[in-house]
Amino acid sequence: MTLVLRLLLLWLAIWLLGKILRSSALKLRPAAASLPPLAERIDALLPQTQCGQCGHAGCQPYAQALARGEDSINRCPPGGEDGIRKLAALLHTDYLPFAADAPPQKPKAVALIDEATCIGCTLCIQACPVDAILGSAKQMHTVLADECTGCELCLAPCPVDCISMRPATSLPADWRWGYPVIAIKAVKPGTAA
Amino acid sequence: MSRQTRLPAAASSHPLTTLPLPAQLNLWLQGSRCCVEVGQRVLKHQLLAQADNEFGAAVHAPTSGHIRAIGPLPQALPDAPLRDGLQLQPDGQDEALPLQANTDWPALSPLALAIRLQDMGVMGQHGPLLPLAWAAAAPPPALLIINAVENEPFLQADSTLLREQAAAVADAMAMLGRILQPARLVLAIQQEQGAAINALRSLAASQSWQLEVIQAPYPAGDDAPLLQSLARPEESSNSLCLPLAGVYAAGRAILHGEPCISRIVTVSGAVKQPQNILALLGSPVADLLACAGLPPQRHAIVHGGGLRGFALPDTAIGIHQHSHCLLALADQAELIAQPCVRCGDCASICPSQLQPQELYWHCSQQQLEQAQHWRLADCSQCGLCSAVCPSQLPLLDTFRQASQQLLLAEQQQSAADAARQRHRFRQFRLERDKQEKAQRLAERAAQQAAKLAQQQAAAPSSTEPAAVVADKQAAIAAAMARAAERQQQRPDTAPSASTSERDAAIAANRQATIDAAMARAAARKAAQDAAKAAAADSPANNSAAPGLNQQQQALIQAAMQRASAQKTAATANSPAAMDEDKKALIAAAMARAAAQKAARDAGEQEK
Amino acid sequence: MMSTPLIRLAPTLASRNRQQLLALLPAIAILFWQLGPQLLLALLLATVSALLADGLGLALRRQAIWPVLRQGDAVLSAVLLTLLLPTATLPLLCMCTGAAILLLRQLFGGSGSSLFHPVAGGLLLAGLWLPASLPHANLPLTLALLAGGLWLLWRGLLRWQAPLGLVLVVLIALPVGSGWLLGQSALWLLAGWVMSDGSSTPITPRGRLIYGQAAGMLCISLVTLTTSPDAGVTLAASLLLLSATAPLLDKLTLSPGRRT
Amino acid sequence: MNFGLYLPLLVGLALCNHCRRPADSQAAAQALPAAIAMGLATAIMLLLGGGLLALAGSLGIVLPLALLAVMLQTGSALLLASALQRLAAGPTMQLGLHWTRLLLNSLAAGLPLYYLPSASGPLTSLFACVLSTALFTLLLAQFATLPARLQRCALPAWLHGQRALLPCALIIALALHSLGARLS
Repeated sequence: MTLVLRLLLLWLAIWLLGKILRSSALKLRPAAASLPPLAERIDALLPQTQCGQCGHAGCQPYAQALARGEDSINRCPPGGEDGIRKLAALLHTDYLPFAADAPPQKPKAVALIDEATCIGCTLCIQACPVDAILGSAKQMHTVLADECTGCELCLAPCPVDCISMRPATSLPADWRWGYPVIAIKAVKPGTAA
Repeated sequence: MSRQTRLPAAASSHPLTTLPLPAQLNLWLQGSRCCVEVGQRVLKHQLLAQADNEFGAAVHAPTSGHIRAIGPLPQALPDAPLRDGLQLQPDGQDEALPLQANTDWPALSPLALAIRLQDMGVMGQHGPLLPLAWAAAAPPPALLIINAVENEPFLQADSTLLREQAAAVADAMAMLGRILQPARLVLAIQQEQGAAINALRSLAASQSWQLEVIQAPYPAGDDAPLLQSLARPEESSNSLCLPLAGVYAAGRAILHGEPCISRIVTVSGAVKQPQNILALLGSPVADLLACAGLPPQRHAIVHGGGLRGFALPDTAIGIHQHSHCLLALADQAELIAQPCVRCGDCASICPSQLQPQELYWHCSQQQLEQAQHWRLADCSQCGLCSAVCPSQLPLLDTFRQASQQLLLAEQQQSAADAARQRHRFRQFRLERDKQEKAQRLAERAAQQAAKLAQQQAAAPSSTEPAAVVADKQAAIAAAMARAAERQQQRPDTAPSASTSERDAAIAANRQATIDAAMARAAARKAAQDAAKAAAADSPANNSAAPGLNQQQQALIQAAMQRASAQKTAATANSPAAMDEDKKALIAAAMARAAAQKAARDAGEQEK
Repeated sequence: MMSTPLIRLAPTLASRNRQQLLALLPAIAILFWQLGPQLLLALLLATVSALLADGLGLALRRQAIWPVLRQGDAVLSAVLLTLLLPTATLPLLCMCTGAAILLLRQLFGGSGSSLFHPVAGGLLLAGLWLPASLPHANLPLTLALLAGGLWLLWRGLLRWQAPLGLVLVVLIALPVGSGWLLGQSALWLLAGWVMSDGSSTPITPRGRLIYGQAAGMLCISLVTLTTSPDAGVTLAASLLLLSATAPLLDKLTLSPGRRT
Repeated sequence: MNFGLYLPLLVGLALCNHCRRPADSQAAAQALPAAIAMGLATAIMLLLGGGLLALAGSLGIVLPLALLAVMLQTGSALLLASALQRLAAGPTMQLGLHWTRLLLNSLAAGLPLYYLPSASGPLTSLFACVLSTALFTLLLAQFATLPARLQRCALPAWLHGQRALLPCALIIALALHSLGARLS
């Protein structure tokens, strides 16, 4: 009687252990397969400004260089420190701060063409990496603000300096909820009026 | 802690008073560009700023007076950030421009209505009362809800408006119903707003709209739950919710030509006489509080309702169109947040069945991915969790901040994806242009070579040099052709088929932007002409009014052009409108890819 | 940045602790009637040692002392322990109170972080020292505690799932002979004031119910198996063991819910 | 040997098991399944050992109990380890069912069982075996889930990481000692 019970319990434990092992084996499998190539996963983390501040001709070449291990992860100012952190996590390396001589990080901006000054030379159109500037020869040009990445590559070629960078407003409301830190200060009686 | 925690019982409705003219008005130019100058005298209803973007609305002078300053001013927003504003010093004469009532309003299209409301400064939750993109694209809505529900503690502004101006609200709704042609028009109101319901009951019977009295507790009056509870399944995808104050202002603007320059504000809390005050936009918060009688003890000034409001650090800030309530709340000793004691009250009261304590932990650790896993996106930010938290943790503030961060990250990601697509397409385009050029050159060279050969055949006497030249040219042509071929053979320049739609959209978008730019230029020119004409007509000081009208008309024209351009962009998104050239291009790319694949397969087979 | 200074729909921590103390007043009155002024002395000494231990812990962790002490967690723990332990051995009471608060609350980072409830810990410590002299059945005290607990329940301050689970199990096990447990004041004290604590129990209602039931089963099976009279210490030990299971129960019962 | 000592011993053993696991994120995600798997493996080994002892008794093999117990527990551990290695090597590695750990658990949790006062009758000894393995699994699961919770506690700096589990283990051991002392 005891022996039967013991065998029954033994069988139950073995069956449960088998189930756990099988489910863990199932969990293991999809992790290894079906991931896109490393360069593409890196490219997905980059901000796609195509600004060339990293020294490569766009984000994809930089991603490929990173995938080959030929460049360091702290070369992308538009990505910010958050971007470096994400790259470090993906590449299993340590976080690297920006180099001292790196270009400064700026808040996101979009180019604006002063339509009165523009002479229609098409130089900026040729410089824009994302085709966000429209116009043709001797016609006024204009920037598609939604498509502009703020790379500033159009500033240099302009012969009449009619392009300026304006801060981008992305949300309907251009104010942010701050991070709550301290309790509210009360107004003393009488001072409010 | 039970789900049905009772909110403080609604106080009996307070009287409506009118705020005496303040000494100064601080207006917020929300998404609008100023068109007056410092020192200029403006009349009541005069246009001060016109809409600058899709989310802005025009601003009109609430009274006559002088412009004292234009520039960043603290605004009634969380943290009182500096935003574009305008200081107007009233001169007390309240001299007004004559109002021009539009009798042609039944003929307006929804889009024209939306633009006119934007120009009259009538705002809804986010930007103009009727979103321009919606008005341009959408078919008649199946369900239009006018949201007059006030179940957040202390709010009474909408109830007061309904009580005092029920007929005007009914007219405004009839106007909206006439122009927008919704299949069903509903005014939603809360069970507790008894006086307002009585005022409406008699009107609703004879009108084309229904009165819906909702009984569910607090967050049920928000737009999303309202839509969920009132919309039938087939209507849910095509319905719109509008705030009552905006609808009333829209009625005034369209039926009487009066721009939105005032609103009703509930002033309540620990003030001596809680009341509803009809105040001009831009009236300083201090004036409103003084009107209701400041409490003697220490207090905090809160902008907004009892659960979602935020503290204002400064009482000189002017009210804006979203200021429905001001509260003076007794200072509750020191609010020192204690650590979470895992009581679970926040989870049991949450109307979205979230786990606020988990969310709070992950948000405060900046683990936004985990916060997403715990459904931060489903948080309606009702503030109930903050209100029941015994540790007084700033749950609502944390969730607001984290949601905004998440939204920003999503926007950045989609912008990056779009930029990547456009960059790849540009690379593909450059490559294609190069190829075509090479091909053309090769063809031309081949033709010339053929011509030369013919000439050679005709005049055999001068064979030697000509033959050499022809040979050379033929070789060059062949080399170029080879080069062109090789370039064609190169893989990876062919875009995937999925980009086709995007390309079409890009083309349409480009066209739209060009149209818009041209329209803008035309409008500017018209405005300049008008200004010149006005200046020539009357060089004296009354040039403002006609110039203003011209300008307004030009603006309307421009806005309509803009909107129609947007519409074409929207319709051009469909693959049907894809232009033939692009189609051919994509077909060619696909054929090339197929050929390459066939070649590769053949190579493998040989192996 | 502002914090929401708006209306509060629920009492704060300090006021909760005050009301829990208020709910203990009938029990204190009954004990005073039975024991006399000795109880007051015990209460005073236990409170002082609890406050000292809490203050010491806070000072060692370099935290502000007064804002935490005024929340009243330490006082509540001291009063509970006084009602649970024999008042005759004052040094034991003071020592257990102080040690429990220092080791089980302050070591883990103060209230809210205390994984194990200090009262259960203090009772266990006392049980190790003096196994046999703990107070036994005391019907008037039990009734007074029951009244206090019901008052808390009515005020909406009692997280009732875990106590309900315990009482349910005790009632179901009546045929086995668990009826005498219902007369034990320690059972009601632990159920109403210790098991309703949030930081040492699972956070979901279902988890709390499981927690209460498991505590009941463990306690009853041990008590009926061994016929040992001190149900309080047994229950306290079971509670400590199950408090360590709370994260596991959370993991099993807590889910983000349905996405809308 | 009595339950007052045996149950705290299980706490120590569970803590040992937990601390031997690697501290990367993959291991953290698999902590609970690994804990349950180890608990089940221990149950199998103890049941197997007890069953073999009964078998040896019926076959009439006479050996000192200590020697027999060590042999049986070692044998069952090695048997299970080789079977796991043969049948599911990948998940076994993943869940940390290494043969040294199996052997340690089998000996440390199994040997005292032979000397418990309840080992007199076959039914009570089976009961004690099942209860103690259930408790051991529970303890392993506790240690697998406690670190996530301890992260949210404002622990002093010298108690961070794995060390935070020490006071918890002490308190659990104390509670189990007082519970176990009642059983004996």
